[in-house]
Amino acid sequence: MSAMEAKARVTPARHKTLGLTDKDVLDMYYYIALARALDERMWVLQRAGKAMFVISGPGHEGCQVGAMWPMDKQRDWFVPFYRSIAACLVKGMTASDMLLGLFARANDPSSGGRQMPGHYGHPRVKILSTSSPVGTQYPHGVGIAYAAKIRKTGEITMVAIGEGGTSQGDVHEAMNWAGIYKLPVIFVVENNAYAISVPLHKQVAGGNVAARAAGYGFPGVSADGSDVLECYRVAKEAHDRAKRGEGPTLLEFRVPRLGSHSSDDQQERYRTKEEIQADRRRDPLQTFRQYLESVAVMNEGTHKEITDRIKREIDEATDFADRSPLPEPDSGARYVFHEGD
Amino acid sequence: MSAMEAKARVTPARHKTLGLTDKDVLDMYYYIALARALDERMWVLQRAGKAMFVISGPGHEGCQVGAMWPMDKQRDWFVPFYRSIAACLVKGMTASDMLLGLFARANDPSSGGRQMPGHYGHPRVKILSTSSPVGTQYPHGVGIAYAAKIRKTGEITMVAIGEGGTSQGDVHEAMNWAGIYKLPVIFVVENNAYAISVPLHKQVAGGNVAARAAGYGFPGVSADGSDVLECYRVAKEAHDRAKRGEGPTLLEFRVPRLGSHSSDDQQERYRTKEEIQADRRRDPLQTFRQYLESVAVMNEGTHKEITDRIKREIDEATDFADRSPLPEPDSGARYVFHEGD
Amino acid sequence: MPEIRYIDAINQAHHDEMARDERVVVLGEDVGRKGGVFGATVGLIDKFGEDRVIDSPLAESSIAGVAIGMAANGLIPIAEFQFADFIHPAFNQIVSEAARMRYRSNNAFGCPVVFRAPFGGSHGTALYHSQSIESFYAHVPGIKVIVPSTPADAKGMLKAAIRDPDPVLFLEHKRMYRLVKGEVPDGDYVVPIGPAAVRREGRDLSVIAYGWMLYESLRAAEMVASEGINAEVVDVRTLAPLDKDTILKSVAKTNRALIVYEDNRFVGYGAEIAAIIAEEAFGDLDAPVMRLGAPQVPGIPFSKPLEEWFFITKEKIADAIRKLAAY
Amino acid sequence: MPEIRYIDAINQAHHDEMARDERVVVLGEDVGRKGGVFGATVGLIDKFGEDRVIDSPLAESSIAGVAIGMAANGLIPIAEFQFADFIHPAFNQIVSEAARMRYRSNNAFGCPVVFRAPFGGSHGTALYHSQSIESFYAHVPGIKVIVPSTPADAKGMLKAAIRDPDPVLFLEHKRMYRLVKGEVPDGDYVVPIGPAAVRREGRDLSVIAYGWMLYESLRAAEMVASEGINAEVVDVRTLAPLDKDTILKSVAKTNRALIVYEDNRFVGYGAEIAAIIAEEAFGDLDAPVMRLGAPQVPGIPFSKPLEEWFFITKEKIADAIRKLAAY
Ligand SMILES: Cc1ncc(C[n+]2csc(CCOP(=O)(O)OP(=O)(O)O)c2C)c(N)n1
Ligand SMILES: Cc1ncc(C[n+]2csc(CCOP(=O)(O)OP(=O)(O)O)c2C)c(N)n1
Ligand SMILES: [Mg+2]
Ligand SMILES: [Mg+2]
Repeated sequence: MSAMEAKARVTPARHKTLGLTDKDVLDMYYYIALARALDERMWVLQRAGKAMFVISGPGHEGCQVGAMWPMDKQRDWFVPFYRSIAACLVKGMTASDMLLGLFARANDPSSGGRQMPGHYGHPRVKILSTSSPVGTQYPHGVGIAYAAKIRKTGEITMVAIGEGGTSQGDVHEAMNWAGIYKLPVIFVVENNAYAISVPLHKQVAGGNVAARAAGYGFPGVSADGSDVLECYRVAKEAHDRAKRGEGPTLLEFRVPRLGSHSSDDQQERYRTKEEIQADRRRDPLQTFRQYLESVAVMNEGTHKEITDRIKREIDEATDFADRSPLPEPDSGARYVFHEGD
Repeated sequence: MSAMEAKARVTPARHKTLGLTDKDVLDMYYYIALARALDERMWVLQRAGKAMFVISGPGHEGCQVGAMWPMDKQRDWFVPFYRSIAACLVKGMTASDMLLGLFARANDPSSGGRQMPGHYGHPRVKILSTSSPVGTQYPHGVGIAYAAKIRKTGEITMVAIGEGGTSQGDVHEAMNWAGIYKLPVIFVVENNAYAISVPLHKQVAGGNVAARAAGYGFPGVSADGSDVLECYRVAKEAHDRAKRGEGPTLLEFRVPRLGSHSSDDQQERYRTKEEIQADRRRDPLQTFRQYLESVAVMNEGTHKEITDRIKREIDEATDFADRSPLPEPDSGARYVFHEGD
Repeated sequence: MPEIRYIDAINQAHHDEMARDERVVVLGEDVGRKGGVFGATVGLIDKFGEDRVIDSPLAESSIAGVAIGMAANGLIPIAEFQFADFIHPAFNQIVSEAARMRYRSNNAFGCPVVFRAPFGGSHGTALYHSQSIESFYAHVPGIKVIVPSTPADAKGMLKAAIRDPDPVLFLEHKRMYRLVKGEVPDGDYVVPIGPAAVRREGRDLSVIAYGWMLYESLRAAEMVASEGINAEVVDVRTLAPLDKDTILKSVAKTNRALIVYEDNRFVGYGAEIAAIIAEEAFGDLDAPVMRLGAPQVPGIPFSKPLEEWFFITKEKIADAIRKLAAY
Repeated sequence: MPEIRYIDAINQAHHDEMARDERVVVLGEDVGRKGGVFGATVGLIDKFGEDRVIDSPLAESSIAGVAIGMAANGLIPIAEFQFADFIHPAFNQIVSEAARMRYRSNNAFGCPVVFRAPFGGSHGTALYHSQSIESFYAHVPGIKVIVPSTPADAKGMLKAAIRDPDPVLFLEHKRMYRLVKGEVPDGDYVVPIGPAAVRREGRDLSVIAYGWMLYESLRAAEMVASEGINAEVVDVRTLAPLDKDTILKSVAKTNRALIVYEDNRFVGYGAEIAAIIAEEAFGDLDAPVMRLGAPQVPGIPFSKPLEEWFFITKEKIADAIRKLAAY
């Protein structure tokens, strides 16, 4: 027994006090690592010319997994944005689903290859189809939550955006509706301090997104997005609040942006080396791994098992997606309107 | 010397401690009373079939005069909304200007009769032309203030809206810009607790407009809009702040709505008699008059003088506006674009 | 069959459909206690409660956006815009979201929302309470645009719109609300989205119109009838998808076409009808396809003389008919 | 004269005009340090500072609205929308405010703002980075809409737009940025807003196009030339106000017209050109006015086969030319 393991036995592990089992946190780690590995694979495929475009979420995975964890995979709704890979995986999309989107195949569940990669949606696991215009999803999340309230379904809705997106009028309008009608919705803002090249101080007056919530009469919490358990904790509270009919919560997760905005961007043009370096030290994958090792839930062996499993899954998914058919050209004309049952 | 006058001699009058002279407050009263009388005249003219439509601001005059008082009539900018009669009068529009608009005459300075009554604008006294869509003026106010900052003109901009208008995305976007760039702009919200028929609790999540400002990192103040001197005080502070380069302030004035939304509305359909009655007791014209009498700045005589002067001015203005020409039909084709100098 | 006003037909359709299907909800500014500024939603809140008749915040983008979300989660929202002029803040939500939800999700999600808006000019409606907005939306694939002109159509087409699985922009010309009366079938009925209607048979030329212009055109047709000009008048009713067959059939008969629309002429909706006739009825035409649209100014000015200068009246239409007939 | 890329011409016009007139400012997302996602504003922030090159919050409605306010107070803002698809949230500000400021104030206030937006489809631009938005705005009186197609025009017309006392929507087809190169006059020059240009003389038919469709049309004209069809190609350049004389003159010569546009066909901009030709050149026409526009789907799908299905290519244009020539 190492000194670290000994210590872990003495003070109860943080995740236990939050009601999470060892299996839970290992599963959480799996999703974070899966999202990261998928992410890396997508960039490799893009550089190899197998994909036109990548937009992904390295650095955002920890808060996404933490925030999504309390949500019911079947009952609850999620309205994502383009960085929501990890959140969508937890909600029920698979690595294949993601890569079918990347390769724009006919069987891509998000859009049948009609949308750019990163535009998630999945009716079976209640992930609303998303578009590119930043901000429009916030009123959608509110509408879904409003319907849940009217129809008394008990569904909770989570909707995600970046801090840049909070500048949009739609985001304000949505929060105002939700506050007035105490809707069961959780507003997530993943604050990576940049909107493409525009830094936080030119984007968010006051500098603190969570502080906006008070103006709408509901709680706003700003959490360290690299602390997965803290993200889980505040999301669980928000989820419970919503369930109790007490209305919305705004969760701001301060996360690092571990890459450029997208495959069309070069962050070196507007960020210093030091800053990029500093972000790397906040990598949730690493901090969570350290935590799990520190409480002896994970060791070299379990880590390798998870990593191998993920590699296998992604290889298979890549293969499957690659072998999947492209859409028929003429199918482009379909589904402008409902076509009858 | 009456007991009241005696008392007034003992504790210095509130307006004095605010640096306002007796003449100042009498002038302020004049504008409040002028706006009210104009308002009443407009309704009379509308009922007599001389005007198609009236939208006015009974109950809002006190806060408008108080808020506009610190502004420089020549240097500063004002971006009004349709209830801003009193504010526009203080800024430099005249009773005739208002009635030319009501009668839609060719020499209406706001629009040459092209817009509905209540859509103020006046280039000479730096009142920006306004439109009907609620909320659009907020970004305009910010743009004017931004230009003032860039051009270093020292101009302060005040922009006004109702509490219903704060639900618009544009209002949020504008406050965010102003907060980021610490612009010399004063955001006024005249909260009369109704947007046509929609009550405050269905409009403003949290119920407190001023509380929104904290989320943008600048001060928000909620003041009793029937207390003219208090409105002046907070506006003066906001003005000084802006002048010092410290950025925007949000001023919420809680005012009574002493009439229906407009001549097309009947508030009895959605408000109780008691509520309408209660609003009447908050009439700023009455409360300010009581104050002025209590500090012996005004008495029956001076009051009558002011009232008579106003009546004369409005009669003359009505006459003048009535005798003014309607636009030439073909002039409707003009000024879609600049026509050369 | 009882005679009712256009606005009553709209109101009845709401009452009927909300009673028929509990998924139907109404949201918009002042739709509750006030019953809407034109009275379209009068009585609903008493019958169906605040959960289904929602006085929204003053925020059109989210009126549309919230409706889209509601529709994704099992409701059928009718979103009222107080005036068509104020639908503009919702342009992004309607064009980028509502109209694209089904297409972009490859049929996984639909968007059964009815967007209602009073449009068009009446006396004193001025620059910002009078706009014609149909060309903006008729251009957008994925949303249907309808402009019923009779109480019977208004009621039957609003029901059709509510039952339609896709987004529908339902435009009501505000001048018709109280002026236009007509018989309405008893009981439940639907007027399908799509087919145009020939409102007046004629053989000399075809006048194609919708909304209030239909009425001005019908009057103009009467004016010129005494001069021996026999005009056919077609009510387009559904702007998207357009029933071009009815139009082409009319032109094949009359060999002349005049398209009348209240909106600004340039790149207005009438341009599409003219272009279709020009291309597909080329062999039938004895005269150029003519259009009568509003002057190229940003809106209807308020002052009476300017307003009259702007409006397309039966007299102006009659002049255009005479010109076309004489070609 | 040096050969430069389209994007460089845009960039040069910014540099020139900002140096020439200190009232000119630029605002938009990522226009500062990054120089815009396409590079249109590269180098400006170093030369003119953060006061005049403003990295705006991610909020298009207020990008337009703040620009309008700035213009009212003595500046000449160039507002960049990152993609034309994302101008939609600003629809209300542009249509209700910018385009109406002068008219509604009876000439008391103007609105000298240039709204720039990269539009149109290129490879992989998909549903939301590819839209054609010209018909929405060309319909609106009070704003000018221009679509220059050569580097010389891009530079000269952007300068003209900046010096114009009224709002101008300046559309740049993103496929041209790096692909289209051309000579640009030395020194200060302006290409006036308004006049169309005949880019290829011909006598058999007129192809009328703008943006990227101009290039596909020119190539199509070359393709059919060997078959003995001699097509004239007109570059519209300014969509509003439209130079209809140049178009009508061309049709008077060729007696046949094909209008090509990348936007959805229905109620697209080409409908207006078709309607004008049909009405004003009726006597000249030997064949129906034909239009080639995009399929009626909400946007360009991403997947390669779908994208190809959607795009209007020189081959599709050549087919349309052959059909028209054979009529
Ligand atoms: C309405 C709209 N405007 C602009 C864009 C282009 N755009 C895409 S992502 C982005 C930045 C978003 O920043 P943020 O919300 O902070 O999210 P992040 O990418 O940093 O996670 C921009 C400007 C867009 N997609 N939609
Ligand atoms: C964008 C827009 N939507 C709707 C309207 C119709 N409308 C005019 S005033 C008004 C209510 C405004 O309420 P508030 O902002 O509280 O101001 P108040 O009239 O109470 O002073 C509404 C809904 C409008 N003018 N613009
Ligand atoms: Mg960000
Ligand atoms: Mg109010």
